Order: sequence, then C-alpha cells, then structure tokens
Amino acid sequence: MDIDEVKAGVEAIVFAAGEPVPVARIAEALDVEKSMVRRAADALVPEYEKRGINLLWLEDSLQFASEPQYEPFIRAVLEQKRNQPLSQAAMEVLAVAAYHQPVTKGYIEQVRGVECGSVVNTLVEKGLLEESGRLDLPGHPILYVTTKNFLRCFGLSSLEELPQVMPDMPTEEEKEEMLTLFAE
Amino acid sequence: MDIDEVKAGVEAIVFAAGEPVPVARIAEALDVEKSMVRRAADALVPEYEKRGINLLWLEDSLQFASEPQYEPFIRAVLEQKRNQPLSQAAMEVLAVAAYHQPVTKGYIEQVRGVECGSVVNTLVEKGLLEESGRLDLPGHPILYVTTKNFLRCFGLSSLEELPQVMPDMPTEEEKEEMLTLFAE
Amino acid sequence: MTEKPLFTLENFEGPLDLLLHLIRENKLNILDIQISELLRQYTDYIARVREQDMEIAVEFVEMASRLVRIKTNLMLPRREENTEDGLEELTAELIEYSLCKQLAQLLRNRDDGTRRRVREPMQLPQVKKTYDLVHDSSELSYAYFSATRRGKKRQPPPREAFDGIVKRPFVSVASRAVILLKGLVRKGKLPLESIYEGAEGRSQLVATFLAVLELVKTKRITVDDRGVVSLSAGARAGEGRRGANGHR
Repeated sequence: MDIDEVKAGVEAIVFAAGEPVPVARIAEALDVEKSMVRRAADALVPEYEKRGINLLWLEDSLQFASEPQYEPFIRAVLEQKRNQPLSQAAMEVLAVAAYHQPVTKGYIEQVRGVECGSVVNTLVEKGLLEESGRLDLPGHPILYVTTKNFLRCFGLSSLEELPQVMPDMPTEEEKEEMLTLFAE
Repeated sequence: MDIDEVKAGVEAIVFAAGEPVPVARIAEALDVEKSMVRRAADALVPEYEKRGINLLWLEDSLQFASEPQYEPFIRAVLEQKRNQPLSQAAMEVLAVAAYHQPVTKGYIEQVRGVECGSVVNTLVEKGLLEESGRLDLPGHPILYVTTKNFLRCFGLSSLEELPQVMPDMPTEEEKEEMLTLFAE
Repeated sequence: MTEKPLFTLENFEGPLDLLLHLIRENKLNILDIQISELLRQYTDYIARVREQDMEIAVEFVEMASRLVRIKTNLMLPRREENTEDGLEELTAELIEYSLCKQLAQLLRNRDDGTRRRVREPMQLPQVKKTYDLVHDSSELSYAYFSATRRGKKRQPPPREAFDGIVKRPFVSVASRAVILLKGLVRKGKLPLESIYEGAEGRSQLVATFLAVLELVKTKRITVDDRGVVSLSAGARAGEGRRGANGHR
C-alpha cells in the first residue's frame, strides 16, 4: 500500500467510524505500520484545514469534525436550537477533573466546597467525563477522567495542550506585605 | 460569501447532516443562490474523487459517503471494537444485572450510584444483556436480563453457577422495594 | 452597605465562591484574611439574603460557623506554636478554589464546548458486534463487590491511601510560602530539612520546594552552606510593623 492509498484508507475509516479511531486500529485494519498511518494523517490534517470538515488528532486517535465557524449554518439546516453553553458549575467541575485527573467526586467537591454529584453525572452523559476504574478505598469511589470528546470540544489535541495558569505565586507587593504582616 | 466559503459551508453541512441534504436547504441556510451551491458542489465532487470519502449527488441532494473499495477495512475497524475487553464500568453494570436480574437501568444506577444508560446500551449491542419486557410501573421501564452469550463468555452453563456473593445480597423484599423506588 | 446591589446565593457556586467575592469586593488580601471583617461581611450578606425569604443552603451556614470557629481560635491566648487555628487551611482552600475558577475561565475561553459536529458511526450490515472474549466467572463477583462498594469494608486502608481524595487537592506554592515565612519569623532560623518535615504527600513537598526556590530567588530568604534557612536582612526590616494589624 502506498502512502496515497493509506491516506484514502484513513479518510474512509475515520469518516465511517464517526468516533475517534486509534491509530493502532487503523494500522491493523489496513495492515500497515502505525508510523505510516501517522505519516498519512499528518499529511491529511493540513489538507483539511481550510475545508468545512477538519481532521483532528485527539491523543493518538483521529476524528473528522465540522469546522466550528459553520456551526450556525448547520444548525439552520438541521433546524436545531442553539446548544446551551455549559453552566459555571459544569465548567468548574470539568476544570478540576481536567487538571487533576483521575479524580473522585469527593476530590472535586473538596476543591469547590459544594456537592456536585449531579453535575458529574451530567458531564458523563454529555460524554465529557468518563469512569476510569475505582480507588482502592472504603466506598470504592469512582475515578473520573476527561474523554476524547472533551479534547475535541475544547479544541485540544492532547491534555498537554491544556491552557496553563501562571503558578500562583504572590506578586512582589503581596510578598512584601506578607513579610511585614508575618514578622513578629 | 465567496465561492470558497460556500464550498466549505457545503462540506460542513453535508458532513454534519449525515443524510442527503437538498441543495435548496443548503442555499437557504447559507443565504446564497441555489445556483451558487450547485456550482460549489460541482467543484467539490472532483476534489473528493481520489479520496477515501466521496461527495455524491443524489437527485438534487448532496451526501458524503466512504469510497466503496475501502469497505472491507471499515468493516475490520468496526468489528475490532467488539474485541475490546469490557471496561470496569461495563463489568460492574453487567455484574449488578447478572445478580439481580431482571433489572431496570434505574435499579443499576441506584446500586452503583452513577448514571449508566450508555453502558447498558453497549452491553445490549454486545449481546451480553437483552430486554425482557417492562416493569408495570409509571414510565414502564425496560427490564434487562443476561443472554446466553453472557453465559458462554463467563464459562457458565446456567445462572445458578454464578459465583456466590450471598452475604451482601438484598432480600426479596428489599429488592421489591428498590424496584418500586428506583424505577426510571 | 445597603446601596450595594443585592445578589442572591444563586449567583454563587458555594460558600468559597461567596467568600472570594467578598474578598474582592472589599479589597481584602486573600493571603492575609482579616477574619473579623470577613465574618462580618459574610454574615451581613447571609442576613440580607434571608430578608428576601430565600432558602440558605446548608453549606453556607456551615461556612459561617467555620468562620466563627476560626475567629474564636484566633482570639484565644496563644497556645503552642503549631496549634492549628484553621485560617491557613481556609486560605489554602480559597487560593485553590480561585485557581479552579481561573482554570474554568481558561477552558471556557477556548470554546463553549459545543461548536463542532461529528458523525454517528456508519451502520454497515452484518458487522458483528457480539462480544467474543472469554472471562473467568470470578470477575463477575469482584465487579459486583466493587459496584456495591462492599469490598474490603472491614479492613481499614493505609493512611496514605487517602492521599488525593482527603488531602487538599491543590497545595499552592503561595500557601507554603506563607507557612514557611511564618515559621522563620517565629523561630529566626530553621534547618532546611525541617521545612520539608511537615509536608504531607508529594504535592505538598513539591509546593514547599517551589516556595523555597522562589523565596531564595527573590532574596526573601537565604540558605547558608550548612543548610540553615533564615530571613534575608532586607526582609527582616519589616519586623515589628505588624502590631497595627492586630487581628491575630
């Protein structure tokens, strides 16, 4: 199989699967090396950049998705209402989970200081969080991680691309003040 | 909107719709003339000819479809999924269903403390659970039982061979009560 | 106070969120919470919400009693050096929660999470989906115990097993820096290794290490070649100015 055939194979498979497909599975189906699949995908990604469909890397998986700027037209054709943006509670739960995964509900509740079981369940239903085993503790709390769908929704291709906040060091002034305050 | 934007708009809309989309609806959503949509589509069709995805005219509608010659590979990838080992969440849902059958989704969720609709659906798809009537309660929730394939998969010749977990099993009355309380 | 716009508790994600709001509104310093003032603001706020006949969620009430407890601890005559008054813990929680909010905002800025479409998997006829693998039946009983959370109920787990769920999730560098500086101010000098002794868990160790690095880099503290940490000469100039604050 030459690279053009692998490229077309990747397109066909990723299109048909709908969901993110791991490179390993594509390689197995096409009976070529994983490195060749990666090379084909890396060549395809820019070809789709200016199109209405994009080819996305999500960790080591591939998925086709519509280009976000055409969402209003798609909505018009499918006669759908605008999706409700995520609530503040959902964003905060997602943030804690994303930056500290795997996390338990208890952990998230501790950071936020409020109960959040139903928010976690909603995020699981929306496919933004998923279960990832349990912690070996009494009560066996469920561990949650973010999904590939989460990466796609937030325009990330891996968790390493999560935006970073500056380390929470106090400013020079605050430090000066702290030293004054805590001097005895 | 220039022709390139219309082309990208057509791609996004036709991709997202999944089914054939009439030119008239695309033109309306993009707020351009139908002739312009046709022109954009006619330009797109040859661009997709050598790819793994094709853009097809069906009467006066458009649809994306994977290139037929790649169907065996697509089939291979779609079938690989069934040989992914069950996730822990799936195993737990299956275990609860196996020991308490017939059960509703609501009952399983109550036992595990988390939403599990999509897991149940996957288990049905994998032929490990099947529907077995409905509970005579408001909402008429579906009852699930394990299948013959389930027995085969765990090397059991009947449900009586399920490993014992007796001390923790609820009594018949408790179960009755739970079914009533946690019907979907 | 009454001229200020009235908020309802619905505007807040929880008591920590309300506290952060009050701290910002009143230009208080999160690293130096004046507990009496914060408690007053907080109870005023709750009282105003109550006047509107609104339900006060239990966690808001719990926070009020926690603030009272901290204030009481601080008013008691100084006891042993390391007595926890609860203020440091609250400060760390507030820093951590404000970090969580910043991260949530960063995520939201990237997208509202709903603007890309994907396709349903193609339905090919005769694709076999039936599960083929074979498992030992004992896996079912393990999964059952796990699902019902009844496994290992009777054996207490090792203490470190709780790390990560019971411990403070974010141990901020800033809060470690505060603790370290307070220790130095009280004791003058500290051996480097003693600074790490109290650290519980890896994230605290890392945060403490980063705090030391930062304080050394900004010349707030010095570490001599015997590994003794002390406040830098410049920093010591601040000593004794504290009395005016007098809240603790």
